[in-house]
Amino acid sequence: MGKRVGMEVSIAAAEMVGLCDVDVIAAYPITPQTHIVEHLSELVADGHLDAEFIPVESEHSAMSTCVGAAAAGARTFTSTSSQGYALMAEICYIASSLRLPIVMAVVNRALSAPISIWNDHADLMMSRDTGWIQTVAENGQEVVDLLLHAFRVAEDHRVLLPAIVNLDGFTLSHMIEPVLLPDEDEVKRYLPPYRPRLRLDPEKPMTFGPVGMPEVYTEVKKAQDEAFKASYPVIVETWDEFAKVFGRRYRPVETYKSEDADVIILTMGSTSETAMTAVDKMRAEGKKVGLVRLRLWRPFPFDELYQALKGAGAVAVMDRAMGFSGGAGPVCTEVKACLYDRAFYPYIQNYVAGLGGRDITVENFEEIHDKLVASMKRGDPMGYEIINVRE
Amino acid sequence: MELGCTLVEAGSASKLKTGDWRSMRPVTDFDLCIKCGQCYIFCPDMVYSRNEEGYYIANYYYCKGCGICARECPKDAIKMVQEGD
Amino acid sequence: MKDFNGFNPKKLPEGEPLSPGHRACQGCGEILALRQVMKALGSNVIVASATGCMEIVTSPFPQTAWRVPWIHVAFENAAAVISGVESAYKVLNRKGRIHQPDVVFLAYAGDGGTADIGLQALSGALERGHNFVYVCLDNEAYMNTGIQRSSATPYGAMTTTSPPGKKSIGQRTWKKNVAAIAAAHGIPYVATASPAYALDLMNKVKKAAMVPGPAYLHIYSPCPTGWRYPTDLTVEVARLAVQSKVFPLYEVIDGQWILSRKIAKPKPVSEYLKLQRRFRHLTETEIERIQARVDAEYEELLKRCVTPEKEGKASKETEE
Amino acid sequence: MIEIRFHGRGGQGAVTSAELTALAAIEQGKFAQAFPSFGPERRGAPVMAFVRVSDTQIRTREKVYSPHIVVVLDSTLLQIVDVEAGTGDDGLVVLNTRMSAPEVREQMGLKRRLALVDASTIAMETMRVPITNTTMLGALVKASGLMPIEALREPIRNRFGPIAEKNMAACLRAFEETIVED
Repeated sequence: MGKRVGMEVSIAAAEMVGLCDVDVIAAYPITPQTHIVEHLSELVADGHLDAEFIPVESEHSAMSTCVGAAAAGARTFTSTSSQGYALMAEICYIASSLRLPIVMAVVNRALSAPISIWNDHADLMMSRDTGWIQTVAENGQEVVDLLLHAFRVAEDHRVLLPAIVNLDGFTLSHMIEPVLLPDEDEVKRYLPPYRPRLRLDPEKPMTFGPVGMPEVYTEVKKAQDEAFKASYPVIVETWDEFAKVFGRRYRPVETYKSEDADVIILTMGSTSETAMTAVDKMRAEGKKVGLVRLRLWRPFPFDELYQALKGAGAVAVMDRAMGFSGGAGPVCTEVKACLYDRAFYPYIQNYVAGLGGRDITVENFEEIHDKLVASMKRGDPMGYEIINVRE
Repeated sequence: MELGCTLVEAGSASKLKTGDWRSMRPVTDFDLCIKCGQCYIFCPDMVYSRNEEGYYIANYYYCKGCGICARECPKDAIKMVQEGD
Repeated sequence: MKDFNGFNPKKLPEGEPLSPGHRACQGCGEILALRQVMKALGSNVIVASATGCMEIVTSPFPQTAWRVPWIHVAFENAAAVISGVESAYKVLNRKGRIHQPDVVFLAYAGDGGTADIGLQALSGALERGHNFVYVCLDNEAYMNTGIQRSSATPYGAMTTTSPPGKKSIGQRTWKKNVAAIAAAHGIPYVATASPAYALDLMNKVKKAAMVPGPAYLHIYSPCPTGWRYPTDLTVEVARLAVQSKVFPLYEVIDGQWILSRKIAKPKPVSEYLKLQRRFRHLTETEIERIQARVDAEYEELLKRCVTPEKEGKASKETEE
Repeated sequence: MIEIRFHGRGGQGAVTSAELTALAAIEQGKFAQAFPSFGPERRGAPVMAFVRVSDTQIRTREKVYSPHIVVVLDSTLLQIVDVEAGTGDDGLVVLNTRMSAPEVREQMGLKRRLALVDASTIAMETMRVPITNTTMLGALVKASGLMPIEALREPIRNRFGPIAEKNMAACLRAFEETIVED
């Protein structure tokens, strides 16, 4: 059995990556990701982890180096945030197209300008369609568990896709809290050694990343899309197996007191915990409100989300990034598309909150609830609204 | 299609005929040839190979007709001639 | 370098790790250089390619001209990709998961992928000391996208983004010296090479693969399409570049600069320029300016270099 | 759930104080969070750090707005920071000072219940450095009864290695010498 320890979440994340016996880590420092890679470099320096730690000169090279290492058959890891993520985005697409099971922790942070080192989901949304599996953590334990799961599912031969674990910058990454770290044997039981299906090997020469003429490009993308969709049941299956080994169960969509709720608040990330406290408070006041949280962001859990929302009369969707579509934010757009396809049309309002480190409080969730109810009564949908903003 | 559209057959381009890019064809006069191999080492298309007697023979399946071999031959043993002549 | 044995001109390796059937232009000097590089390296090698002509002409799905493992990721990151491959081999060998300790790692890019967009990744990989060979196949412009100027385009050259005109003489800047930049990293091996001096080139590739740590090769790669000369002149143009001191051949071994061949009776630069229509708009005055610059740079190089004992003999050169 | 706010200056170890408090509580089987104020503050600037301690799982990621206890590592901060901000009538301020409670009230205008200790002197005498973070933990534990004082020993040992004993000695001495108002 693992040990329950108080630990900074970033340190716990690095410890977990170390327990996964990663071979190559290539990383470039950026706040608030730094503690993860600093601790990994320490693990390597102290001989606790036999890996190549490559302190590259940019995030672009971090991902490029991971691609090279993964193609050569190594288990690889990197981590980044915000501007760094933007810089490496070009290569993120290529990593998934080449079907390389790289694992990355994205410590979510706002995008410039103005420069902000603080948390929101602008970076997460910028890279939502890169073809990576993406999960979102709400607390330190989930960061650790989801990282282990990320290696497992990414390297599954039915999947072979890169995977991201998103964790909120500072509010989660820099938090000291209790975490149950598994021991080595438990990790080994859950995560078999990485066996690449194809690799760069002079004994079996292959050409990775050829030119795709118009005659083949569509077919290549179709094959990638099919692989991406096929990862969904494997993600669920490996979570079920995780529950058997570790006793903690994860689902693509998590619910909290939502079964009989008239109003559902939908969140993603560490603010979900605050939302739960808010739901408890509002329930005590007799409001029939519940919470639905997105654990799996890519592939998007269309059916599970519909199942979780289908009893609701109204849904308040929280976005932590601007959509700049002129309309709703990215999470809300996705939720609406999901429900439209299933011919289910609850009253939906979008609330943008927590940009660039702006705190999201219990009170904010109460406000969201009340605004939604009032708007529904008036029958004048706003579409979307920014919460907790000075005029 | 292989994973990530990886190509698993090494050197499969060698099936591609690039000889039909050619309008001029190099022809070697083996009486003049001194087997120096300049045509071989300066050919961008790997056209020449050495036979048992040490002469360099052109493989027209690949030859694009650039004429480097004729230009570089120190004995002027290689002439470019019009295809079809 | 003490144990270095050069290639025997009478018995060059027969293998072609880069196969025929590739789609390079007629008379392509770049693929010629790459072919010579690969011949020298053999088959126990992994190659990372930048985006560019050599990538496009060797790998259109479903055919590949590569008989060795090869990966293309993007334009600017060949050095970073090979860093990952090399590191993976290092750690997997160490952990006993593979037993392939002697694989050579090669990254190549054109001048755009080296001198411009890829310079940062290259510098990072050189500085970190990965054990790899980096080859810049310099054809002095972005040929793959249609002959646009790069920082390696020589002064005065016409490209599609440095056109000569009433207010322009063509390229306004002097060629960036990436070999010197590479040498400034203090890596164990840097060299310039030319496919016109094939044996010299192959020997340098072999040395580059032999040294532990990073090695950088800057290879002159004439482009008949972009430089606008007849396809049969590729080797001639490459040779003239050396003989006119435009592209001197040298090595930097552990910080010591060594001239590969001293040009005692240099040909005038005009002879080199006049073969190529990319320079045909240049006036006498401009050509004189170029000549002066070439002379000065060569003098500068001579000052840095250990002089070879005899003209043309420094690297056991045989052809010419 | 108890919420605590630490005030210090960058470099004085307020963040470490918060961390050690949380780690000790977690060792005791409790739930805890510790986090800094995430600012771009550098050495010398006023900084804050926060702790939550609870017997049940903590489910909030809000900042701490209404601390039950405030710990002030450096009394010079009183002139520039409203250390009692957000505290309720039953709030407690643990202060590093040579002054007496009446003096503090008169000169600094503090209103909450006080726990006072001359941590600077203790730190200098025990560790030969004016760093009061571990010293103030002794005062915090004495004033709050949050945990047994011995609970800090292990986290301090892990954090400070060879100088852990001196830190623990300072912590224990502060625990003895802290004067808590009724």
